[in-house]
Amino acid sequence: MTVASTLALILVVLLLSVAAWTVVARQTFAAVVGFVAYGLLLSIAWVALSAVDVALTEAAIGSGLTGVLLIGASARLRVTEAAASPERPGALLRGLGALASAMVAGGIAASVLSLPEPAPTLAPAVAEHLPSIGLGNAVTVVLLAYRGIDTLLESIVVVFALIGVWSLAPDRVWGGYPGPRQYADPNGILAYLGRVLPPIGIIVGVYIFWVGADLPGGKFQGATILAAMWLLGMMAGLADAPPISRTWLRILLVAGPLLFIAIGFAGALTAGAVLAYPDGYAKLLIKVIEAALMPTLTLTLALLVAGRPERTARG
Amino acid sequence: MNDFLLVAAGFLLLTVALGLVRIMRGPGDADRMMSAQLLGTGGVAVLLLVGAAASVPAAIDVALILAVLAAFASVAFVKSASPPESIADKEAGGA
Amino acid sequence: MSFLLDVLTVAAISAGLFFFLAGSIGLLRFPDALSRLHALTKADNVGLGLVMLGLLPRADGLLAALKLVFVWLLVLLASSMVSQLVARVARRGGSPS
Amino acid sequence: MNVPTLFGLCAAALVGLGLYGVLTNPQPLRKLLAFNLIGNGVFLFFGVIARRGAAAGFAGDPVPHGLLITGIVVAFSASALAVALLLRLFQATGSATLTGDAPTRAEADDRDV
Repeated sequence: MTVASTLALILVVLLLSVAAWTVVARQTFAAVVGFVAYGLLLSIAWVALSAVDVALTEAAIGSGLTGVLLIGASARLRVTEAAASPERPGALLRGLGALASAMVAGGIAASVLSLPEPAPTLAPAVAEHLPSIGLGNAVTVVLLAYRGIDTLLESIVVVFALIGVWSLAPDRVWGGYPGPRQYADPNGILAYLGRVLPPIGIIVGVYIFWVGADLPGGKFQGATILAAMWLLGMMAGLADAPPISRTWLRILLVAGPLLFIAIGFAGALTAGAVLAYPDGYAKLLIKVIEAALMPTLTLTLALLVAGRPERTARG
Repeated sequence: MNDFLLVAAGFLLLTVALGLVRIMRGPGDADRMMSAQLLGTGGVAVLLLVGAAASVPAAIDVALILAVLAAFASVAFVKSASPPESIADKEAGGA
Repeated sequence: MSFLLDVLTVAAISAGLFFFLAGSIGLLRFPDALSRLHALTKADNVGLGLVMLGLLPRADGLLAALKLVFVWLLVLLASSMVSQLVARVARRGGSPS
Repeated sequence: MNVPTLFGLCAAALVGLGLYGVLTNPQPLRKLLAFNLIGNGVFLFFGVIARRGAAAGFAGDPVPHGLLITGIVVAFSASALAVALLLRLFQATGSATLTGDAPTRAEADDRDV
């Protein structure tokens, strides 16, 4: 057994123990903290699998935004916990559930052990076409050139999710401010952190976005960090989310996907296919699309965590 | 040398896993949060070690993201553990 | 020269691991939340600092070295503030009302 | 055993653990956590396939990597929507349970403060 596979084994054992903890923990908050730790271990696992772009995404979303979302939710739902315990299914049902789960896991494990040799791969095809795009990061090229349709639909799905969250607002506060009002002492430590960290975080976010053309990184990871910094400002009571009825907000939320669609359909005329780029312009157009998606993604991800409108005015 | 770095990363993971027992034992929510904080710092160190050993320079960027967001979950915890007004009171009285 | 740097790397990282171990054991064994927090901050500040110091000679290029130092400073900043905030919650009894 | 296979078996176990949690845990928020475990298991399996497809100078097949990034972001937005639904359910009915009788419209409006 090599050193690398021993390290992988340790990681796997830790991942599974923490995952099991999030399932069996008695208190929801304890399970949620376990889930944050689990997200962190998972991003190390992605580095061990040489998927650094994925590790960046998991680090930003999995242990950053998801953690805040779930910690907030578990705190607000804490009073419902006691009522739920009598609903716990009996030993027989749990046993059957365990049996079914074990069978599914066993089936997947069997398919893992019988994966085809040699493994199918699209890497040579990507490598062959990489020079024609002019970007160094193959994952960015896949996201915006070969699988552009996925990325386009994704940027729309994220906005749809936000519309879904907003539509849960009661009529009374429709168009109001998302989430509860945050209070913090303007001279306290939280406010200090809220002033010191965001400038640094914004630089890191823009850096991650900027290097994404040639090195691991990109708009999703960068936008997540920017969204997190905005949320930090909100939690420190220094910034408030805008009311969702603001026109500029709504324009920015759809601007990125709309521009992507426009460039995509322009490709039908200039390059012979929807979402194709004319020769020589691929790099420029990809940069334009990424830059346009950044504000949309930043706003959407932050407002998804902030939640549905709950207040009509400051107070 | 690279093996040393990987062994160090493995040792560090086991060490931090020891701290993870606090997530399970509690007793308070603050204890659980501390354990996650320790795992965050340890995770940053593991990423730096693995990145140096396997020559994955971008692992530093993953560590950078974790470092920027290290305070994030804890701040959410502190906010959720304090009733809206009390954090202002406490800080005014205590700080 | 490179041998000396390797010695520095091994020594600094081993010392860093020791502080992480001490931090973990402290987190596990100390009797109350505030002293556990005290143990934890040693791992953050000194442990990560020593690991970072050990990796500095192996960083490829000035930018990578600067990023290493920057990561450490960020963790320092975050952990010092979070410790303050978490300590307040712990002193109030740990569990939200 | 090599590293990708190890993570592949980990992925299978994660799906199993998550499925057990979804089936047996009565609280919706816990079901959401468990559902995320299933999702992560599927992602990890896909990552293993990407790692095995390393070729042409890449450490992993970049096509699955791109799809994984898309998947993680979409999974997050779905979780956020689920949390918002739960919080609204709690606000409307005072509980966050999926069983029992649904409250009538009038009751829900009364509690809507």
